[in-house]
Amino acid sequence: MIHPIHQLKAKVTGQIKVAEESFLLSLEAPPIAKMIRPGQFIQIGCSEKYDPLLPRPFSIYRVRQKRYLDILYEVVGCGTEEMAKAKKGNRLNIFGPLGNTFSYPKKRAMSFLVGGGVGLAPFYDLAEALVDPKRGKQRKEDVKVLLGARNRKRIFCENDFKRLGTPLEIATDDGSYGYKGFVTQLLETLLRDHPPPPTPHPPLHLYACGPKPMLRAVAELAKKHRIPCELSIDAHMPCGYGICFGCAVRVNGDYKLACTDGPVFKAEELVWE
Amino acid sequence: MIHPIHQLKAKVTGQIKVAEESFLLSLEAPPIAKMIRPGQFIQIGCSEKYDPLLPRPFSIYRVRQKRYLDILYEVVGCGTEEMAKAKKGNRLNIFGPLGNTFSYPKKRAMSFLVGGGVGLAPFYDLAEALVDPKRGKQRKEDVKVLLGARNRKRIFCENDFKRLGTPLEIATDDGSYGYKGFVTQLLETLLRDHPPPPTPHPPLHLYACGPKPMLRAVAELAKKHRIPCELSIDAHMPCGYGICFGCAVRVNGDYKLACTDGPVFKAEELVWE
Amino acid sequence: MGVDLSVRLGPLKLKNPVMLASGTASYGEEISRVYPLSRLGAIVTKSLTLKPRKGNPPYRVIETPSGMLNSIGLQNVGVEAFCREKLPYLRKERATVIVNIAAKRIEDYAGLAARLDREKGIAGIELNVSCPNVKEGGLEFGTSTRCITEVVRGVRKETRLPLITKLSPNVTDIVSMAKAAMDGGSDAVSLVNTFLAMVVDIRKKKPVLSTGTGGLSGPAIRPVALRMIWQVYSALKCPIIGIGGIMNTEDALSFMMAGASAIQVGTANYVNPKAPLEILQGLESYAKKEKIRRIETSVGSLRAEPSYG
Amino acid sequence: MGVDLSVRLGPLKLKNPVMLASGTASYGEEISRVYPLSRLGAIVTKSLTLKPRKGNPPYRVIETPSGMLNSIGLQNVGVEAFCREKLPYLRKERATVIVNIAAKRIEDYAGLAARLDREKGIAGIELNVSCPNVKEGGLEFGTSTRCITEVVRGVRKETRLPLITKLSPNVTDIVSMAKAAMDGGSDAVSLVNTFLAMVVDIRKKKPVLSTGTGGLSGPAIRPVALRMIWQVYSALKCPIIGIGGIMNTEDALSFMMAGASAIQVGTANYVNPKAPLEILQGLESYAKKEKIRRIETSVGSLRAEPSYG
Ligand SMILES: Cc1cc2nc3c(=O)[nH]c(=O)nc-3n(C[C@H](O)[C@H](O)[C@H](O)COP(=O)(O)OP(=O)(O)OC[C@H]3O[C@@H](n4cnc5c(N)ncnc54)[C@H](O)[C@@H]3O)c2cc1C
Ligand SMILES: Cc1cc2nc3c(=O)[nH]c(=O)nc-3n(C[C@H](O)[C@H](O)[C@H](O)COP(=O)(O)OP(=O)(O)OC[C@H]3O[C@@H](n4cnc5c(N)ncnc54)[C@H](O)[C@@H]3O)c2cc1C
Ligand SMILES: Cc1cc2nc3c(=O)[nH]c(=O)nc-3n(C[C@H](O)[C@H](O)[C@H](O)COP(=O)(O)O)c2cc1C
Ligand SMILES: Cc1cc2nc3c(=O)[nH]c(=O)nc-3n(C[C@H](O)[C@H](O)[C@H](O)COP(=O)(O)O)c2cc1C
Ligand code: FES
Ligand code: FES
Repeated sequence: MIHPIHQLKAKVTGQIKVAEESFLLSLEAPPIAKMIRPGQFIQIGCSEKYDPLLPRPFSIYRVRQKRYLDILYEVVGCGTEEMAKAKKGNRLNIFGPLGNTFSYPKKRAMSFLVGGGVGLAPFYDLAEALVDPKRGKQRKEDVKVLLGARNRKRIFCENDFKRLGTPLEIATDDGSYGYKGFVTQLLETLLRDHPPPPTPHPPLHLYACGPKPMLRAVAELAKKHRIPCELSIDAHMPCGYGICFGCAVRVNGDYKLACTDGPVFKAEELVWE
Repeated sequence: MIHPIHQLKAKVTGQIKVAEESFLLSLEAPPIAKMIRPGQFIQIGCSEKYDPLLPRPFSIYRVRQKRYLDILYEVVGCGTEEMAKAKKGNRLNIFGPLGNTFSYPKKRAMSFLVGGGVGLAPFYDLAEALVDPKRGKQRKEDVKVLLGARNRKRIFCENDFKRLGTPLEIATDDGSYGYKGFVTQLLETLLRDHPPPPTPHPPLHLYACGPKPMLRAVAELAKKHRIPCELSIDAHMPCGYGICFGCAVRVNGDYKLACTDGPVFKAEELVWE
Repeated sequence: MGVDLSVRLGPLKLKNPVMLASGTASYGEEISRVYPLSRLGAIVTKSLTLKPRKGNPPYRVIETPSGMLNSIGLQNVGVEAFCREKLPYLRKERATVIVNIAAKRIEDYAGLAARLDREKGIAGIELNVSCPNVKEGGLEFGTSTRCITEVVRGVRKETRLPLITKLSPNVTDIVSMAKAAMDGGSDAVSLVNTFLAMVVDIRKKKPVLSTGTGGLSGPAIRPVALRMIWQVYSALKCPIIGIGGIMNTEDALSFMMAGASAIQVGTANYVNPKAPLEILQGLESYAKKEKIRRIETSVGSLRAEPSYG
Repeated sequence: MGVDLSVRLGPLKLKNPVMLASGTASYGEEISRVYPLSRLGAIVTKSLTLKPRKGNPPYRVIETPSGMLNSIGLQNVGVEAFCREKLPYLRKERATVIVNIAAKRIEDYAGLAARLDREKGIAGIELNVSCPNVKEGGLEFGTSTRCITEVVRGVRKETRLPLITKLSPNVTDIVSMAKAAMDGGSDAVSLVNTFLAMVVDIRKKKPVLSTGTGGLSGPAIRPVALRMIWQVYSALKCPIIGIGGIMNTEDALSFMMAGASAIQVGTANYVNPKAPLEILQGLESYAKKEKIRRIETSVGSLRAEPSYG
């Protein structure tokens, strides 16, 4: 709560289409890039005028040179449509860093990072941190990133993860690429294979981000297998920094604010409706 | 009142910057292009969302191949800012043709077309019609187009008029190009030179479009020299086709609607405040 | 399977629920340059007064965030010229015509109704008791239950035509206003008219509109209008025409679900002249997709308890 | 030449006219991550009730054209926790603190005021008589002149702190509400709170907000809010705090010209966390450019006759 929030007119340094309806937007925002940590997010103002009025929350896909933020996003409505029009040199009103962070396993552990569609967004940054000798201190072979997509046209960022040394394991609903089925089914088969013989296996750690039904399925798997699990959830967030109380989510017997108590929650905290 | 109004999602076929803050936007709109006549205008929806809400009125700079409409415009506010973002292949909601038309001199006449800034917009189309043997039936040397601009950076479309055979006579406020002074002063000197010796001179006809003070000055010159004069005026136009009564302008003892009774008015009709 | 789009508002049966709002379609000639008026449920013509009115000086309009402010000043040709010059055209076009009337005295409302009652080709009368623009205009009537009842009674005596009372949103309790109208003998209520509002030109230190204040319309007001319709429907279940910022099919549906049997399209006509037609087509597609045979069954289908107040 | 930005609202003197609106700045901690709270004229804290409140179930918010609808349900930590945990921080930050209170009974309003009166570091109390969100909440008080006067009287007895009554816009006659507050002993009025409104999810056939209706805020309501401020100023010339859709310096100036001595920034804090600071800087630049030595001289400088009604 003591960290400053930086607001700036960030320069767009590039925007590329990475898959059907999906884009990677690069912004120059040194003060935020220096501070932001895996799991946190920023607010992006999509319009100069008042419709759409409110900013939209986005995870950080990747931080480059402590200076640039890459945002992986899907066009789903008016705000993201506006964003997709942004060209190199334009400026977007942004502020952050906001929200809490993913935690790193204390010791050696096997981490599954499960992204449903653009739910993959926070996991490049997290994977990079996990395998960083100074931060997560994990081995590359212990970090598994899973991507679930509707079909092969919706797959993105494969090369990035390959280059990082944590190649994507991909599931498509229609089997047009990789495993055929939901990413949660893929996860289930991977969990079944665990513990991997012959070594005494490291404990498991789950992270997930994506559509609600997917998160719920992951939470159930985590419960069943008694694996610690952190979920990054989506919510309507007018402000993103705890001043409006608009982003309440149900937790056991109470409400929490998705933007300041989250967006990362322990799976067992959340109440599914 | 019996002509249909066409509404369509016109494809942007190009957009180029022609001067500081000034653009030429090309739209594919065959049904409107076929019908529209000099002086008429179209409404362009600048936003997909509701802010800005209302469409903006624009003259037709040029009709090409009875299929394309070229719009010459200046960025002055949020609507035109949005327009400037339009790229080839985008679609803009437009409707028209709207409003009344300039009239052509019945016989041989000398026509002065006076544009202040983007007030030049309707005059390429008009000049082309005036010198068309089937429409205005005027001689090229009888059509003089005057452009007033703040400075040389604000000059556009010179080559178009040269090619048409009715080269622009240009006045800049700071003298950085052409005549130094207001375009109305340039007009005054030209009117002083008239009648041009030695032939029995044709009668004069004035057309003007531009900022209010300029229109007023032209109207006063017309009155002083007793020249018929048509002014294309600017007004807030929510609808552009006579259904809201919002664009009332004062005429002697009454109001008229700028969008249906105009935008072209006889100079002597208008009341200046 | 054909969809039955017709709706009933008390004695008034419309072929479909899409109407043009008063003051946003003039007397119909211009709209018929875009599409045939006969396609729509009805056109409500610009408010008529006994005598013609020139309207207010410029500026009469200014854009606001997702809305617009207007102060037209009830410019209209007057009831006589309307009957002589405008109505024949509307009849020829086979438009369903609702005539909106405005006045500053009950006798004048009654006089207007009596005059219109003699004409053929009028499907109903809408009483503008809420125009906030004109000093001597309707605001007073529309903000007092007693006045509303009296005006409606006065008009009711003069005509058997279906009577719609168009309510002002500038009130504390819209339900009691609707009730007052129904008590006076109105067959239906339409709501809402515009919200009294103001925009200032800070350079001139003056309001932008020549009359100071004006009426706010457009998507900006839609959530408030929708709430009012739902309140009236929940409390009274009377025939309602929903108005206020309706731009597309989704908006129209939300008003119908909240209790409106029909809807009026106003400001949207400026933005998109074909909006009413697109809404009509959208309602038909929706009904087909949802396997709804009669659109009327959607009216008031919102699943919620009124929790206001 | 320095510009004097200070303004006076009855007994309350503020270093500048820019305040944070209740419910849009929580208790200040988050905003101080963006800029020092001491820069602003004042922060009005989230409405406090006697007991803590958890607030309403999701959805609590939904965007609308140029606005947003909320139904937070007066979530707050309660007056005791506020005094214990929140106020010390605000004092440390040297913020000028106005505490907004809400209740469903006059005794509770009075109790809240009495409790706050014992604390140091509170510059004034704002009475929320208009929150439209909570069933048992304030709407009734805010729509009746009698109730407003009684609540203000009840609170007035318990405290000498400057008292501001925050009015609801959901009324026919805002002037009489303001008068009722002043009659009861209020030192100033702030207006407006949110407009009661609704958004429907047509797929679910349900209102989007869990409580059905909510309060509309943002630029969409600005022209209506501005009109109300102008009406109250024209009629009463009492100290006014203007609220409603203020996003930038121009908006703030238009409210001040219409009669507001100070303004509150609400929804804009979500869109642009630095909005209040930018407005403050904008007012200063404006004053310099226009050679205004005391910003207070701009209050009510609009050149126009009220022509409403
Ligand atoms: C912390 C956080 C991080 C995020 N990171 C990313 C990211 O990296 N990449 C990315 O593509 N997206 C991300 N999102 C989601 C992203 O914010 C939304 O997709 C975006 O706000 C949609 O804006 P829009 O204007 O395009 O769509 P809208 O028009 O606002 O919405 C489109 C549709 O989705 C619904 N909807 C929108 N937001 C929500 C919501 N929060 N809850 C439920 N329904 C909703 C709307 O009702 C509508 O039906 C993140 C969200 C959060 C909370
Ligand atoms: C018939 C007609 C034809 C036109 N043709 C052209 C054309 O070919 N090219 C071109 O560049 N422009 C043309 N205009 C003007 C053009 O419509 C406006 O410049 C445009 O609407 C501005 O939109 P905006 O959203 O960018 O600016 P806004 O933000 O709407 O306005 C910018 C500023 O100008 C003021 N303003 C805007 N419109 C008016 C008005 N009508 N009267 C007084 N003040 C106003 C606003 O108050 C504001 O201060 C024409 C206007 C009319 C009526
Ligand atoms: C420019 C304009 C003129 C209007 N004139 C009238 C009128 O003469 N009589 C009337 O009853 N309503 C009038 N209205 C109100 C509309 O009929 C409608 O109630 C209001 O605009 C809200 O609907 P909308 O948001 O769809 O426009 C007018 C509205 C506008 C925008
Ligand atoms: C999310 C939200 C919560 C609010 N909570 C309160 C509140 O607790 N007490 C109160 O008096 N006003 C509350 N308001 C109203 C604001 O203080 C303000 O009056 C209103 O939003 C209009 O101003 P705006 O358009 O600048 O937001 C709230 C507004 C919003 C948007
Ligand atoms: S988004 Fe405002 S408190 Fe969370
Ligand atoms: S712009 Fe609507 S009548 Fe002229």
